Amino acid sequence: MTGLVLGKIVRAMITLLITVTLVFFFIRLSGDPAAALAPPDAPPQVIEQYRRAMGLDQPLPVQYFNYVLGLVQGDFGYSIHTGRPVEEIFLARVPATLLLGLTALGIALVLGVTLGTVAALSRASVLDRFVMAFSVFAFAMPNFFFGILVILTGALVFGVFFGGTGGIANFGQVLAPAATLGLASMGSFARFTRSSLLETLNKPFMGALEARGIPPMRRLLRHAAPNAAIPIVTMLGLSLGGLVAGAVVTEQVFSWPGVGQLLIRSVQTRDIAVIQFSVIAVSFTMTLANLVVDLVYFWLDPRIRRSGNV
Amino acid sequence: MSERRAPAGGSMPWSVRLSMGFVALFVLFALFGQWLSPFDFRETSLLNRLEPPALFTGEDSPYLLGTDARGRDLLVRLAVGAQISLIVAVVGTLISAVFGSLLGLIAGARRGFAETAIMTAVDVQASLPIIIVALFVLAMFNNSFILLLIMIGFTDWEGYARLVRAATLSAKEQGYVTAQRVLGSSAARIYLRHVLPNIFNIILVKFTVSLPLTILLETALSFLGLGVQPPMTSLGQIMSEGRDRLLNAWWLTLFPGAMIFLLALSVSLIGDWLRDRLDPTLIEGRRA
Amino acid sequence: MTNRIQRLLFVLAASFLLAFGISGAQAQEDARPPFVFAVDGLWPTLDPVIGISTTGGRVHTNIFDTLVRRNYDEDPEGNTLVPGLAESWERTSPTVWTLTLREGVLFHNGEEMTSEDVAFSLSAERLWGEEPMAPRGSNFARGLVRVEATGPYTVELETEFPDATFIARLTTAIGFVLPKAYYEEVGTDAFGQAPIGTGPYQLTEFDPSERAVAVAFDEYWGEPAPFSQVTWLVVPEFSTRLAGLASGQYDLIINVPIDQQDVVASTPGVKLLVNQVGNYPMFAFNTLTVDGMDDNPLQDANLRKAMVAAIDMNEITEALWDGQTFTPTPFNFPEYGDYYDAEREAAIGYDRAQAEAYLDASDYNGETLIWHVVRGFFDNYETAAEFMIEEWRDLGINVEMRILDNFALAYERPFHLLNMSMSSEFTGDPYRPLWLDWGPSSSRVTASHRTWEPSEAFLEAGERFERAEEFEERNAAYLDLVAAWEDVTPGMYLWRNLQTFAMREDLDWTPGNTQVTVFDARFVDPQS
Amino acid sequence: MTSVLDISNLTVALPEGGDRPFAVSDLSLSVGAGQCVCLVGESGSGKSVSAQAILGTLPRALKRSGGRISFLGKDLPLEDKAAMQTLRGGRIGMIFQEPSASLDPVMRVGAQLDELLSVHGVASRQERRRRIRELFAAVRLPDPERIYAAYPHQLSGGQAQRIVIAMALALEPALLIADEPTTALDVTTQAEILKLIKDLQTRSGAGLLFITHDLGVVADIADQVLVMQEGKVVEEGTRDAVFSRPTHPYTIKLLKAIPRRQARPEREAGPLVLEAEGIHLTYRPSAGFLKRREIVAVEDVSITLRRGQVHGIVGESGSGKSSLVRCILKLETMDAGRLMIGGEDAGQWRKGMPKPMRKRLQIVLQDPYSALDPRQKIGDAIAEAARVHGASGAEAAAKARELLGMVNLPPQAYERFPHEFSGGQRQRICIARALATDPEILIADEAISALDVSIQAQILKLFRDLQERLGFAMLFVTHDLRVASAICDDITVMWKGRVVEQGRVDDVFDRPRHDYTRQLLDAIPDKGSFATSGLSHLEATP
Repeated sequence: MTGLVLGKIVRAMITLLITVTLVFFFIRLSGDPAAALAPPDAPPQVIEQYRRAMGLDQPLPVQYFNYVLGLVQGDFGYSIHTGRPVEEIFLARVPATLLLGLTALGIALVLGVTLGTVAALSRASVLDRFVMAFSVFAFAMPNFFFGILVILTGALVFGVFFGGTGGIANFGQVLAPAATLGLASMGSFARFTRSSLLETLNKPFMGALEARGIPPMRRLLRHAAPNAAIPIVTMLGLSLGGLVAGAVVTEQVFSWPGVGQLLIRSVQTRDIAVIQFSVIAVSFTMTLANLVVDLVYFWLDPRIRRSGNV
Repeated sequence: MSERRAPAGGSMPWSVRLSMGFVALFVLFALFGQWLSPFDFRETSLLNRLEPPALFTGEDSPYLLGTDARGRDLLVRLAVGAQISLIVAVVGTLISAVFGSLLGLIAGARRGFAETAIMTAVDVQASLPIIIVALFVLAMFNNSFILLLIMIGFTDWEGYARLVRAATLSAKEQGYVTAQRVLGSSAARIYLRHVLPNIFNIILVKFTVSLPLTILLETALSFLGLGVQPPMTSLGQIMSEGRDRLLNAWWLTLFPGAMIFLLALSVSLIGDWLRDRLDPTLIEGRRA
Repeated sequence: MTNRIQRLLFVLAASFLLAFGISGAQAQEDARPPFVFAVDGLWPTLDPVIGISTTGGRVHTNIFDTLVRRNYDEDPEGNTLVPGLAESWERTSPTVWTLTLREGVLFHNGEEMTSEDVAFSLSAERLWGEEPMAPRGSNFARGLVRVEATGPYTVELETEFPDATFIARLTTAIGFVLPKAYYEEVGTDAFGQAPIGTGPYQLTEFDPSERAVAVAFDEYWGEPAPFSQVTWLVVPEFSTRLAGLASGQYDLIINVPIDQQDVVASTPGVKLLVNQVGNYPMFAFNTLTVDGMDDNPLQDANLRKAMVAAIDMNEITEALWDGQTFTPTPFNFPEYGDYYDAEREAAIGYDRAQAEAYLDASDYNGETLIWHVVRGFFDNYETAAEFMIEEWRDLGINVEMRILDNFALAYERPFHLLNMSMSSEFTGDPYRPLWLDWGPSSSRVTASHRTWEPSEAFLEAGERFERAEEFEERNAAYLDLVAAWEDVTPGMYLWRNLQTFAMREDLDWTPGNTQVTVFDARFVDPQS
Repeated sequence: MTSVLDISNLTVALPEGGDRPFAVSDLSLSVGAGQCVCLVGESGSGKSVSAQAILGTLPRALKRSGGRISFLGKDLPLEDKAAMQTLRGGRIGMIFQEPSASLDPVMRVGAQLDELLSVHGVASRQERRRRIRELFAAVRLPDPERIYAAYPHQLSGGQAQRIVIAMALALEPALLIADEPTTALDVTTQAEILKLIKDLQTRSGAGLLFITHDLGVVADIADQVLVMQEGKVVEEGTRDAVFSRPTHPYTIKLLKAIPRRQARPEREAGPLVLEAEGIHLTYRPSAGFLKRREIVAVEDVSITLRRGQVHGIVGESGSGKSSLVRCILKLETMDAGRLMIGGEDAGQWRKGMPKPMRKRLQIVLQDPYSALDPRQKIGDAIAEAARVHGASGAEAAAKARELLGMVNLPPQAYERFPHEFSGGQRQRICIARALATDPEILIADEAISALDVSIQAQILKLFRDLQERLGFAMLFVTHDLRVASAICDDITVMWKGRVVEQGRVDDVFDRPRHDYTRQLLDAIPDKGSFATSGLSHLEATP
């Protein structure tokens, strides 16, 4: 077990190293990073200054080594426009995105799993069809469009504003953007829960439990639920990427002061140090999240702990 | 009983028939819809900006579905947009499917170093959400259609690789693979002639799941301005251009939005149906 | 270095806590209302010279004061000058201006503004020396050779040659006075993030991708600020801005798309403000062969002229802007007072036949010309461009528009046409738009994305203009400059920019004909 | 003898469109206290549905359309969900076929037992603990503490079945229903479990309804026997009556299908085609980061095979018999040992086996469902085998047609897909495919164990016929001694990767030298009648 976890951690670290390397070479590949990092209308001598400051006059392997060493030591670079350390700029945005993302995930999970369960239990009924139709609808709805609809309807019909007012002043404000962001995942979770639960309910041991006189509610909650949860956890890991992507769009629509807006802003102003750090940070977070999902998976499924078949 | 069902035949629910009908209609519209309109999709008209759709107002106007803010005919733009969206979605998804499936097949068949390398690449890809990659790439390079296709094409290959690897591993346990090995068939013959056709269903179902996602991804990229670039257009782009005009030119978002939504919905429904027809345990709940 | 990791971990931990235990905003004791202005973006730094831009201008004047001000109150075009931080000014020799500063003006950190601060703000090291801290200032400070604090409240400015209008330049960004001691202590970058000025509001919070917050500065030398706090909030989506305004979250929003004006005007509780500003969207022809563009067909002036003559810009402007703005004859801008001549016509106006003649005279062979356009930077720009491209295609000229995400990408060659806008706000005469924006020291000529080489005639007329003391002489030089420019045709002006705001109905604020937004007592009716 | 369960005229309807209208039709039976009633039938005969009907747990698609079920003299309250729930697991205990599949995989075994007791009203925690300890002792589970805390996948099949039995007996039921409780188990475990069930039932005096397809098992435990075919009872009577005087042809067919020792004609020894000496195989699966486990699968195994000879390899799961086959086929690379195939030293091929050698060695696998590529017509599958080894398209097709005839399949079968065939037919196809290369050695790896009893007999006969006709050597791998005795000349008994006994079939069966062999022989169900070679009195029946 510890070996397995350790192996996972090592693999996650390798993943991260590769990402970091890719980012490095990508920036080098895209042309002169000094020119990219310097302000748009910088004269040649300023670019030369950047080149020296960045150590670009050195051979590539040395540059790469210094770059990785810098990252390890916590030197992530400075924004060209504001001169602030990039991690500071980035981390200032993390709480908002975290709040948005986790709330969205919570909404998606709770509603999705509930709807999926309802659908599975009332299989082939009108309710089932309705829930499934709703989940496909949720999935097929472009979320920026839905977001704008929500905002306009809220403001013009109900006089309530669902967008950002700067900062995250209260928890209620996160609900509309989080619901928008979580909508697609909710649809996926509902569909996935339904099929996973149906599959579990058809397993022989569920019949055996019934034959042993275990009451239906208990069978559902104590036995079907944990077994059905195992594939849902996988799904959870897979949906994180979509959630991050959706967050970029949702933050833009709702003017939510998170990482996504920072990224778009940085792309518009070509603040490469910020973009570079953001890519690495997102990759780090995703890798970490996938690691956590794997560990939860281990924890949920005792069979894997032994066979190590992951 | 592990009786496997035939891949074809059997009754089809009306929802799936409708979905297939819509997809066919969509493809026809994408291919030939331009001829429904007398205009070129780039043709602007200063005097006819934001004309409401004649189809609804009943006015005598050549703009059946109205015009956009530059006085371009929405009908022809939708046709071209549908075409481009379809190309982006199908080609993008195909790149993912072919590339990912091949790597998954290799990882499942070869194991050892090849497998480790491929699965590490899968991990790396999984840690980089497409929009982040797209933003990163676009900060560096100018956007181009090819770059967009490649980026979209390389988002979901890891999903296929995981899936196909798992399916290959389980196919390897099947007797027919052992029988082929004992017969002395070459690895290429075993995996391409026997294993691949048998896991093709799984790839197909995955394809129907990722196609709508790709369409939606293109929409999201267009919203951020990272999608198909003018003068080319796509459904996502038309919709995105119309988003500020929801209140006074609803047709600009409603029509492309409905097309995207219905296409995603139809393909999902067809995918669900396919999944139900095929062995569901092979598709879901598997993990690399 | 490890320090930074520790701090990173600390901030991360803190942000987790923050995410789940957010407290409300601080209580307002002030009787004055707070004010929220939803903008589409903020400039990354608030140093008023480095940050010269449309987006920067929305903040600067609230935090800083210029030495001299334009009186937009009485003259919509702002052509009269009134005292700012300088109480008075006097031309003490043909080349020397002496300023007398207002006394008792405090910076936000409580220190008094002195001539040292003014001298520093206009100094060579900051603006016009070899390696200036704010390089964008050099163009604005052109001609300045000496800045000296001659007493605690007097400063002398000496120019290279006699310049009757120099004082007007102190109304621009270089006229903002910065606190010397603080600036030198923290450095350029940090100052841009946490600037201190003498303005009616004192900056308390700044994150360029999110918002800027400034609170009323109680020891402001002028009339007290009408709001307790001003927040510039970045809200990129128009729909979201409108929704925020309609539901009372925002007091003012920027950039209402032209075809949304009716919608906004009919939204209850909201009113629309539309005004022209001294800014002109245009494009530059790349007339050069640098960076591998050896075959650039636009070297040929005939092709450029053909392209200009092919476009009925008036009609496009009229249609796109619904008559709210107009297309100017080159450099004939109403904000130039006496220089403005309503009767003057463009040397190359819309003339289809003439366009064909020009095209025939050129060597153009159907090559595709690339037009770099930054996404959504100017309202209606892409739309107009599409119309123009259609017109050109009719004529047989192939232009392809490439929409890019930022100026850095737009500046990357190859391009044949480059979008930009040029401001006229400066000195109240054609000095900036003609000479500074197109002259030998302009970025059009010197930057990596330069697009032309001024002609002999242009240079000659420009120097004549620069040194002329009398209006007649200047005016003649100005007309020669225009002629020289039109002879080359290195660009095309589209229209005078329009600025649109939507505002809470019960608020009384006027933007003036400037892109600068100011929320002090001059522009806001305290009753509202 | 008081009656525990009385079923009269039970009928369960199948949904419309099925191949027959009823899953169970007109079933009547009665189980007395302490009595064991066996319900015998092949797959699809309706025996499991009957059990579900009694428990009131019929799948939604099936409806009880007639008949009465009474339990302890009273009608079962089948409509009263709560009452049935109390009865299930309480007064009626149930044992299932796949023991590990009938336990929740993600809950500890102890917790599942605890839950059962708690649901059925044992409120006190200590009391439950005590009862579980008693049950563990009763089902003779070793190391109760470990097992209490174990997950189902950590138990062996036998242990898991003991847990399931413990659960069934936990509340001292009056009726015990066992649905194929030993089918998934090894022979020796099967014997133990059967004995355990029988003992516990006798001791508690509960009635036992035992459902099985294995007549051997029936012979060992039944008091009363009902034979079912397609939902109907075709034969009913006491054990002795059914076994000695079967009346229905189906019963006779089933009885005849039980594999029995065949006297094999003494044949002259052909040339040696396979010679394996001192084979070792160790698996080294990765066990997480930088760790590797070692599992010794085959240890020092030697074996020889001559032309025309059938050599049986017998062993329970985990005995290494399949690993040995994989070594011989060079699907695994052995760690040590010498392997000669048709006179060629297999050691000379570094990886795999050269193609010309492959054709000399073919295999028929256990699962006929997975052994055929579902997307390939079966004629093509057989022809492909010939083509891989150089036959032209026409030759291969002709060969395939010939082989189809040889395995008694109609020529039209050529154009069909595997899913159109039953398990037995598929196994014939697999045999045809294996023979397409004219192999010298045919390996049958549990080739009949997945089939129904009557089909088993047919396939076994086919093997025998083909082998006599074509004269290939055969390596027959099975866990079932009865099957081995029916076809093999020589036999190798494997246990934990080693050979424990090797010799002529008769020698091994009649004079076993190793304890384990004896244990295996003891475990054969219905060993009494097995000893006599063949049921002579049945042979006479038409």
